[in-house]
Amino acid sequence: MTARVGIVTFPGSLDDGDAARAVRRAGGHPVPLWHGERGLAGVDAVILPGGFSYGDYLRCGAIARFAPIMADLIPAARAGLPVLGICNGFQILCEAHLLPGALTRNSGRRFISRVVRVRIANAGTAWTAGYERGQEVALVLKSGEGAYVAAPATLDALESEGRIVATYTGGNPNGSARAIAGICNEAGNVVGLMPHPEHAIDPLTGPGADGLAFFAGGVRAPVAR
Amino acid sequence: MSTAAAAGAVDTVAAAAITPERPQPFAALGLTAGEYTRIRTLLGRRPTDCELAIYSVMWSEHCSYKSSRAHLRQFADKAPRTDALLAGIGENAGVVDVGHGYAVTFKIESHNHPSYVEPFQGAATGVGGIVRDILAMGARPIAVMDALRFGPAAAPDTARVLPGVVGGISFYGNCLGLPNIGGELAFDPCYSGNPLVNALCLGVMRHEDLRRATATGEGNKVVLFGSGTGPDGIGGASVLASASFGGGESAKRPSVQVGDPFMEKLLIECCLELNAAGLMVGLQDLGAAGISCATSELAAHAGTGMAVRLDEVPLRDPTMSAAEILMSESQERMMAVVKPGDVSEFMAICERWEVPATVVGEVTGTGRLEVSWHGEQVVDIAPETAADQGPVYERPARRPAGQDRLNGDGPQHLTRPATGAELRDTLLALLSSPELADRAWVTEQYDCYVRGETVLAAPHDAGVVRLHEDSGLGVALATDGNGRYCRLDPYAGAQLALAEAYRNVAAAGARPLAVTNCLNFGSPEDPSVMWQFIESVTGLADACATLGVPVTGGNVSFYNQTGERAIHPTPVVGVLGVLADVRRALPSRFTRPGAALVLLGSTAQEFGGSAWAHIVHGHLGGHPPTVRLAAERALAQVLGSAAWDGLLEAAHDLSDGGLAVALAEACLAGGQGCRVSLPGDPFTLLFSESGARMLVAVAPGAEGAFAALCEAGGVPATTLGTVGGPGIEVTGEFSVSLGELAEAHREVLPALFSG
Amino acid sequence: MTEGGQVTRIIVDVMPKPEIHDPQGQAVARACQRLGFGEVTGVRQGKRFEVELAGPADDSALARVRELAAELLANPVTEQFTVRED
Amino acid sequence: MTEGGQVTRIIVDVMPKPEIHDPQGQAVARACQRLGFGEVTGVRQGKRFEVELAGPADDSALARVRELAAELLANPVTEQFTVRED
Ligand SMILES: Nc1ncnc2c1ncn2[C@@H]1O[C@H](COP(=O)(O)OP(=O)(O)O)[C@@H](O)[C@H]1O
Ligand SMILES: [Mg+2]
Repeated sequence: MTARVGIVTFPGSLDDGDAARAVRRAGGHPVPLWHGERGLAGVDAVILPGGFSYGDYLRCGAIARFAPIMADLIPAARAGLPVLGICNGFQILCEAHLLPGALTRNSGRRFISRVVRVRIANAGTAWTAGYERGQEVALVLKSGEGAYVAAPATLDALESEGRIVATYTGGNPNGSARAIAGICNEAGNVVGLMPHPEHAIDPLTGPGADGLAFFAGGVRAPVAR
Repeated sequence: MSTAAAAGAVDTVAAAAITPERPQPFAALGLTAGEYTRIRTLLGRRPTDCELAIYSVMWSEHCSYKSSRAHLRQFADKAPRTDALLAGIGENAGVVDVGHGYAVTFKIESHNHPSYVEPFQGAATGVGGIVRDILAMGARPIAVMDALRFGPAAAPDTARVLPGVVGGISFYGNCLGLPNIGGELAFDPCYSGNPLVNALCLGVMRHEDLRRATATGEGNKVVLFGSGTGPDGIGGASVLASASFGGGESAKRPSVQVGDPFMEKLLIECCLELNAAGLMVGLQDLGAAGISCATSELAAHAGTGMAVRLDEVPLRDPTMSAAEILMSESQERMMAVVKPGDVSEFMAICERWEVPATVVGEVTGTGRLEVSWHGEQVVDIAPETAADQGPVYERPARRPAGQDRLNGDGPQHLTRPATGAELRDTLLALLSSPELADRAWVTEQYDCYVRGETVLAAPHDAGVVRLHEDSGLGVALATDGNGRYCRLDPYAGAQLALAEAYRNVAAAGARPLAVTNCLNFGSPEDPSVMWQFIESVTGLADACATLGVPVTGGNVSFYNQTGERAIHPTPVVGVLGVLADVRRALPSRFTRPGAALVLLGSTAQEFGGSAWAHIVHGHLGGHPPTVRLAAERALAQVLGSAAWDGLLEAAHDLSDGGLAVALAEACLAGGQGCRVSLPGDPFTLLFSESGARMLVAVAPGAEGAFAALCEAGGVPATTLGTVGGPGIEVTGEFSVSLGELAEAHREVLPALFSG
Repeated sequence: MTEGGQVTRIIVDVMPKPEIHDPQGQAVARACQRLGFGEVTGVRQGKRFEVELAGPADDSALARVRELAAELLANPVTEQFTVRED
Repeated sequence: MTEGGQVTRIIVDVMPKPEIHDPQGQAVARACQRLGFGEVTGVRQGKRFEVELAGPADDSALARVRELAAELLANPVTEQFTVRED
């Protein structure tokens, strides 16, 4: 049966259409979810897409975190529902305390849009099972507030528990702590990723198709770790 | 809010009728004595403060095109016949049929002066304004471009203005989710104190979604939606306040407008949903002249009347006067005409998108624009007198005194590189000049990936976006303009700008279809500038006729000057082309070793206004390259066929810096070197800027078929060599590694602007 | 803004926690040095909010704004805040 | 931050000018309302910098930071700032 993947649209979400296309290409069925409504329509997984929810005013993701749908998403994620937050979605997951740390202004203080190479450091999450550990992939980074920060003890814990999902290779584009591009929660069902895999699903419109396996991953049944 | 006080102080229609002698500050509002008299004649009495406010903004150069209109007519009069045009000049933006039931709309507009005052917000609101123009046609905005010009790269003021402008475009465009698919960046001392910030937006719609700015249907409601109205961009109106109330009443007014891209994003989604639900009879964006413009244009276009209650307008600042509300340029607002029975559904959709919306009036059958303020009538005019019957001036024009001397001082006396080593140094000097250096520092601040439809963006010759996933239908867009060429010859310069944009679109394999333009000039009151303007418009209109591409819209920006010194005449031309299948679009970079490199077109010694003369010698004189429109057309046809037949792997047009710079760009972008031999004078072949030329990489095995195609199309083709190798090797002259080229090319803008 | 009644203004200062790396503050500090302000040894960048409330400036107003700051204005993971009357 | 010597901390508050449109503050105010803080009638959001200087906290230090604020930390067209000792 095709997996149904919910994609949440907040006011100011931009990459929701791209995420839906990526899910379709990966063989899944995208289900649009509206920020202002309750309930998750029985989906098998949820993607929080990129964009500028609420204009990124205050802090990226800070206002979206209080959207009505989050009241259902947060407990579901804690109970094991696979959730992928991409860029603004990652920021929202941090604000909602589903993931530790925060994303802050790029060290260069400018928005960066470019192709980056990323190393998959954990291929055991619900979303990265389609990769080999250590595999390098080309994705698109496009963010102004992509520098991951967390307290040193948190960073140590992420590292020792294998919860760093992806790191930048060949240069740290935004000053992220320990070159972190993505992390997951303890159970591995919630993943936050700063670069965009949904823009790397077709060589015609992106750097290649390296990102597709993220969606194939989420489309599969959630893996217990 | 002190209603009684505000109402008591307001200048009403009744009061105006009985106090004809009251002095009015028309000059401070930018109206001439003649224009003021004309208003009095039209009304048969003196205008009220509010009416004066409306005429002053509607008859401004910016809104009425009073100095340019007589000449812009040529675009319509000489336009080639085409069935593709669904809406042309006179609408918010032109609309072009591209097949499969799709139409696209695109337009370029300036925000030069605001971007000098406050670069970040000025540029940001420039993007916001042009996006609303596209939205007002009923289209979904799908891409933006930006054409930028600044003073010398190393000037302190450029370090202030450029990063702010780029940051503002990045902030606003990225936040709207519109991919930036290209643009321009140029530096010249003539733009010191007068940067040019021209923003283009592209939109797409199904034919049936086309909307026009018209208020039909007596009894229909007029709805204002989007941001609240604040005291933005009403410098002039404060004059009225102080004249009426003896000053001291009006609060401090902001010097700049601040954009809210988040509200604009909501406004876009909200408008598209309203349109899809069929809830709008008419739609208009609020740009310059705000409510004055929207109400008078909506009513004038429909030949109806409109009654507006100004006190219904939601205000950000309750101290605003009626005239200020009429003139406010607050951003992120739209006005719709809605059937009474549809209002509640309209409001529900606005609410879902959290977009404030208010009914502010009704369409009437009176033929008058009637505005009330707390029950008093403050405006009663025929809307077309404000919207369409502004003054039209035939301003004096004279060829500038120094023009002959400038044209006589050609580049032939400039020292040319003679040896291979000197040619090599010249290439590096050009590549490492801010004028031709890598633009990644700018373009990496723009999201070109969002929406997932961008096939080509910077650094390719044209931006290409897909419209329809199944068929692969898409469009290509490029903008160009060369102020130096136009300074030497504004007629030819405008044609060369068109030719280059047309060529860039052709380089992607697209069929050029339509044109937009932004005419950036000095003061129209200067006869020399007026001459430049008329020459440029005439040149562009003539070339459009020859190339068979109509002008569908554009914008004029006058008064780009510091004191007496005007900028170079700078018409920026945008060309839109169509691709039946974007999977066949050609990139501008060499990626496959072994492909044959072929130069299309013929090269003459043409160095007037060239990058070489400018960068190496600081020289501007002589004549620009010859305009060769028939050759451009033949070239575009060959490219279109070759791309469709899959004969080419890459194409890069030749422009600033000639073949040498084109080779280096295509090699650097693709990470491949090349080996070439030059059949003729190396300097001329490498650095001349003759038009109608392109560099292509032929798909291995297709050499014969491509040569035959060129022959049949009458396009000269010269095989130069092949792609591949560690750098550029010019047989018998020089070689230079990709590493050295990259270093020269890529560090320039970061070193200047990464502070 | 409001029709009559008392208006209280409360200031909320939000700063990155000291143990949190502040790349933005560091970038500003570097820019200071480049601009010739060599005596600048460090910069931290945070946010300042001016919150206007209907009602009197009493303890309960401060308590409410403290709640607001903890919930919305500051991210407790990376930021700390102070609340005071203007 | 510095090894030995005196360190002075100066606070620079940067706020949008009152007459300038502040969509960010408005968005935050709306979020407050939605979160049940109905008494919030307005929010303005600005920046707060803590600048550490080598040397004593005298008038010249304040003057230097004022210069720095005008040049780098604030945008004089849209923002206003205040400088004070911590
Ligand atoms: N240089 C030009 N070339 C062609 N059309 C122009 C030019 N300048 C203005 N126009 C047309 O005149 C009309 C009014 O222009 P403008 O005032 O910029 O539009 P808007 O009112 O939407 O801001 C538009 O249809 C525009 O396309
Ligand atoms: Mg318009």
